[in-house]
Amino acid sequence: MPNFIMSYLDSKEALTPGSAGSQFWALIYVLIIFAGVSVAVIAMNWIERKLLAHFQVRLGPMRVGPHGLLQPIADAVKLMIKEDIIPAEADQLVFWFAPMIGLLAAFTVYTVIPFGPSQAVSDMNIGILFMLGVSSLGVLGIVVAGWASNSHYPLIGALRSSAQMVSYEVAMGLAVVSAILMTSLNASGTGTLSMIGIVQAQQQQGVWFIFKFFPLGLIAFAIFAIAMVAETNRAPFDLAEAESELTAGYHTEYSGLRWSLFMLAEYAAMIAVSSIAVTLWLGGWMRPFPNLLHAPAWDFIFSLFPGLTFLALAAIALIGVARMPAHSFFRIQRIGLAVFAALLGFVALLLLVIAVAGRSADMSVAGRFNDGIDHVYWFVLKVAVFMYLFIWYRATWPRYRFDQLMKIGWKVMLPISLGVLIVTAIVGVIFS
Amino acid sequence: MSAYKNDQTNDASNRALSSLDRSNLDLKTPDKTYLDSNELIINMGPQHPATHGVLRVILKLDGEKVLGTECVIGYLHRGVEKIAENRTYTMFAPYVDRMDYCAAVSNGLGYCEAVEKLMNVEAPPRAQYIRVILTELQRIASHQLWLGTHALDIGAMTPLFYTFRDREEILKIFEKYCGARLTTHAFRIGGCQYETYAGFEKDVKNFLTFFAPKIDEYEALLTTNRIWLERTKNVGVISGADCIALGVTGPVLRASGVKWDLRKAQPYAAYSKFDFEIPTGENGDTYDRYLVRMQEMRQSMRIVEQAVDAIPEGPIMGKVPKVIKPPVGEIYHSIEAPKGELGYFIVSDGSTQPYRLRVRPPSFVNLQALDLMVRGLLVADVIAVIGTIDIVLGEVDR
Amino acid sequence: MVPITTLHYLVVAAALFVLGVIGVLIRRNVVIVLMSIELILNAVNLNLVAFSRMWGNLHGQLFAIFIVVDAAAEAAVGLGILIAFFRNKETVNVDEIDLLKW
Amino acid sequence: MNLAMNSALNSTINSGMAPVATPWFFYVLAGVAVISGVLVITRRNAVHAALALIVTLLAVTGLYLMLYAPFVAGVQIIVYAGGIMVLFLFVIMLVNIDRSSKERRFNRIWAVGLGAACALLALFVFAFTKGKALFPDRGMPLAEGSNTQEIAKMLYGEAGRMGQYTFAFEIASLLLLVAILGAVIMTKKKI
Amino acid sequence: MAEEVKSPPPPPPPEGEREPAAEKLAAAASAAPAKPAAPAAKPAAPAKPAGPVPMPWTSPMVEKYRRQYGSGLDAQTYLGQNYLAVNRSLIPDILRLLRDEEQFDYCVDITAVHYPKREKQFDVVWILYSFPRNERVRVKTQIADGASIPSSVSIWPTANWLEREVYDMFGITFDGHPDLKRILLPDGWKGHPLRKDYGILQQDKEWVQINLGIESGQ
Repeated sequence: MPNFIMSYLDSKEALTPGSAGSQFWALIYVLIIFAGVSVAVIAMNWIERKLLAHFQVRLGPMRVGPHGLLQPIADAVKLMIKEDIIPAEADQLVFWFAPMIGLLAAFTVYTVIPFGPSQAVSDMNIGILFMLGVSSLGVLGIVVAGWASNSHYPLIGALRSSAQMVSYEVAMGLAVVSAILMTSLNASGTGTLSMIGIVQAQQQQGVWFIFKFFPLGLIAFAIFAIAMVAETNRAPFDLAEAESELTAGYHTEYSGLRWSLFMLAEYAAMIAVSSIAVTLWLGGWMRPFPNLLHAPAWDFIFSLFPGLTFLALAAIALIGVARMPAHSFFRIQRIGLAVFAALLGFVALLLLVIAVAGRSADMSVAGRFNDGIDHVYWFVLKVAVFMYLFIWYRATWPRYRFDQLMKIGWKVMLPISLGVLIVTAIVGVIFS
Repeated sequence: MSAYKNDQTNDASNRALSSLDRSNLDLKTPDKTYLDSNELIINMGPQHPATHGVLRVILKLDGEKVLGTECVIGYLHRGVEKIAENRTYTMFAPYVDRMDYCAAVSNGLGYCEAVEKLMNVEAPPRAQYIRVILTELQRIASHQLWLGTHALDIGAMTPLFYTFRDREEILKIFEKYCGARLTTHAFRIGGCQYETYAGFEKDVKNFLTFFAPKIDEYEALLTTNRIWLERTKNVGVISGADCIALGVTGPVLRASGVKWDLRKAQPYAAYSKFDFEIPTGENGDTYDRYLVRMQEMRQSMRIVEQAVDAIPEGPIMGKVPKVIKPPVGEIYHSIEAPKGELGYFIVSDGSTQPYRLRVRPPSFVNLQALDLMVRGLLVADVIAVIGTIDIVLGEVDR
Repeated sequence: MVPITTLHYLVVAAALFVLGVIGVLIRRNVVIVLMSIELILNAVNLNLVAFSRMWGNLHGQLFAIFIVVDAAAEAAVGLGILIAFFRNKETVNVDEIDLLKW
Repeated sequence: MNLAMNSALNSTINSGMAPVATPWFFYVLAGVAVISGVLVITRRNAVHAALALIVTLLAVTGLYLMLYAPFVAGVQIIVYAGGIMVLFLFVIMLVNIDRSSKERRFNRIWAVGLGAACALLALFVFAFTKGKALFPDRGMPLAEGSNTQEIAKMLYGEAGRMGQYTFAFEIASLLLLVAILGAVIMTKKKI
Repeated sequence: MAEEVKSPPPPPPPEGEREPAAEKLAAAASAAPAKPAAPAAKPAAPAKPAGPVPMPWTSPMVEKYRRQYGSGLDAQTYLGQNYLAVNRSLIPDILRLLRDEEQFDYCVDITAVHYPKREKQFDVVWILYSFPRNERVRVKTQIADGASIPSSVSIWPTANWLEREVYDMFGITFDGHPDLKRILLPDGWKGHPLRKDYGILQQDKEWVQINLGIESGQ
């Protein structure tokens, strides 16, 4: 095999492909992440509809595929073949590429998200700064889309959502800074902005930053968790898209593929900010209690989790097969769900085999592969919790009014995050 | 300050105009923009997701602050009162169901009782009990529908589905009783057309036991929800005196602290026989109206419970002739519909058709208070207030 | 290919700088004039960072950061003036900003 | 644009301390920066100009990354592209652009301005051609990996000592505060 | 009973009072023997012998007003519901007094009835309610077609839309109404649908053709 492929795999130290200088593997990682995020967004579409439906005593999509599993694909096909309407009075060029700005910003962020100590495209020195900066570029797409539509509701929606995103970015940034401060509580006294460095700092200090200096980390995390909902324009801060007031906000005039790009960007941004939260406060890729339960046996037990999760999913799908009415109308659906269950079961088996094979935890390929799966699994699991929260919020809460939203952003969140930052600095100096 | 500002602005725009002339442009008036517009006229509706039908509200805004409103109604006008003059009393009964289609049973009760009063007959006790049961169930259903849509306007999606799920149980009872779910036409002049079906009492009791925890469920979602409180507290405040002056009745009036309910004040049907309370609010804001309606559902359940337990045996139709020909005269009869005082003013000329039938619609009169309630609030509050008045455009426009 | 030297960066910076100057001098729209000023500041930043690279120390980068701070302040105040001006005169043309008061 | 930037970054790290080994990136970024810079000053529509300026800023960000200045690049993105330009777009939408787009684009003395700018350009060209020898081909080594830490040390000082620029930093914060106050007071109708 | 009610009314003074208000019709009105109040309860058709009949309504309040306004006002009760039939000229005073002195603080409804065959074609009806007394009263007056009547918006703000609706449906104008225009029907509508001479199938063809683009007019 060519050297540029193997050299990265054979290297003894765990580096991201970017840091290791392997452009080939960086490209592969970019493609994997691009595909993975796209699939995740499509899956999120189904999960959100399903979950919301179950929150609201409905069934949700049930017709396209077993339990509506193929619904997102049907939706995607529908959106793709729909006419791409550009209003006559709109600014054609800007209208055309406005969705791309948001999408580009949302996806670029993923280059520095560490799914594992070496499972990232690149380990930037300014990782978190880069993430915040690039994700704030998403506002541009929204503002420009609302402006280019040349219509009232989109313009008001765009102004609202960008005002909202800009003001919540402040509190968000300050909360992030207080987490970064915590990374500097080591012997050398220097912190890091690198995403991987932040997780490693948590590893070294033996505590997730959410529990560091007990209420402080939690408060900063809470501020970030609220601000990120506002930042992504989700309920209860979805004023820009409040259908009872502004029909659909900045993307009122969009249709078809271009509209779906906005959706893609929104969900990608949701996953991205959740990833920041996970990285900064919830220990990133680390499994629970890596410092308490550090025996190799525990490593092995925890490495079984991915396989077991898929096994559980397969079991749920099988239960679904069993519960389907025994009517010929459901035959194809039953077969489809059974195949899906088998697929999940196969993945589960594969993961379990890898877990067993990579048990030795040396630097063999299987071992590294196993570690990688472990890291990605725990990271994705934590992100999934946030995704669930996003949906839960949406099902539970009414919507804020715009002045209340701004009041909370500037008069509540900002002072609290400033206070937390100051107190964290003081406590950090005293206790280090 | 503002006058000074306007002068300045005019002066400035004049200057801007003259300078424009210098540069040979054919722009005569300076365009208005968001920032500079001291007053902005925005048209909300008639096609707007949050105006509960075809209500059109013209808003005069300063930024997002509402300076004044004007309601434009009549998009759903069907001329119910004119139709009444050309139908016999019996034929017209189904039409009243179409006014407040969310509370058809209440409309029918008011109409039948008005005609009965005009003819000086009375429905037998069993019929009256059935009427009370169905009307109170209808009140619950109407309030459920209100709660769901109101919460949806404010952004809470889930209560809508909960309330519709539970409203379904009431509609099932209606369907079993008279075959229709929405526009029931359950009552006839002189009593009820249908005897209760076998198991009616059981169904109603089952519903009561089913529904009691559901109200708690709604309240768990909303009553102490911080965002709900922020969106509804001190929003759309109206005092009791203003309510009376504007003729506002129903839960809106009671939420402003006036303990007045036609079921107690001037009991009709069998209401004097039941023990229930009139919930009132204190501040007259959207939140109090929400609380009052929630309490009313509970009180309605109490009434239904007592009525089902005490329902007497006997005939269900009073002694009314086949052809209904009330004597010459006129009558005003009103009942406490879910939305307020629903009155029928009927003038009879002794023929089989009403000479003049006037409906006093609660939604129509209550909607007048919108302007007073939303002044100085924000656009988003207008939506909340429209929801809290609980209008049905079928009744507003008739 | 010719290796990229500091001079290359300086040429780019000079080009951006001249573009910014042209913008300031010939455009009528205040917003675009302000944007041209941002262009000039960026050109200067690029120079500073290029020199920082050339001399191998960080002073240039620090100056660049200070200039970014300055640019933010300038944008805020400049746009504030613009809005106040627009509210009174309903124009955004530099030509018409010829009074010292309004 | 961003992807290109990342690749530029990767290659920067890739090539260690040597000057960036891919001049190609430099030419692309420089070309993009200059072309969109031209668009900034020629576009009639202010929103288009603003978008062009954003492209310029991002291209310049890429150049910063090639110059081993990741922190400046980050600041550039977060402050310029994310903050200042959004502010610009806001203001463009608030003030009326419909009218200004119908007016003349350039002022009456545009020829003079252009002439002056050309003179300036000539000066630059002269200076660069004369002083070409002054610029070394290779830059001095600059630690990219700890760039942020180094900048922090210069700004805030280290181990109890005040940094070289601490005072300037404080002044800058004061400047920002004044700017905030000024902007608020100027734009608010009534305080 | 009915005769007893009828017997006191026909007093000339209210007739005279009415004249300046509606000059055109005054001549016709004075020509016919005035039956100001009582017939209101007995519209077109003759009363059946059986069934309830209106009774005089006696109460301290009525006595007081009768003393004050004499025969311009007639109080009756029918099926337990009280009403005052009042001369048009007394309307603003009576309404105001009812609110201020008798605590009828809630104007339930304002409506009208059209009797095309009668001299004074319209009955205008105020349905009032008193919260403190828990009592309803109807106030009625007769006015001729084309005549106007003082608005009661200054007494009860709720009268605003109610009077607009009466105007919309009957064409009765209210003097002093702040914004008297059509409320349920479109602004350009011709005719007033609740008049008896407006057939139920009659549409405003012109309006429909122009505004809805339906050629047949319906």
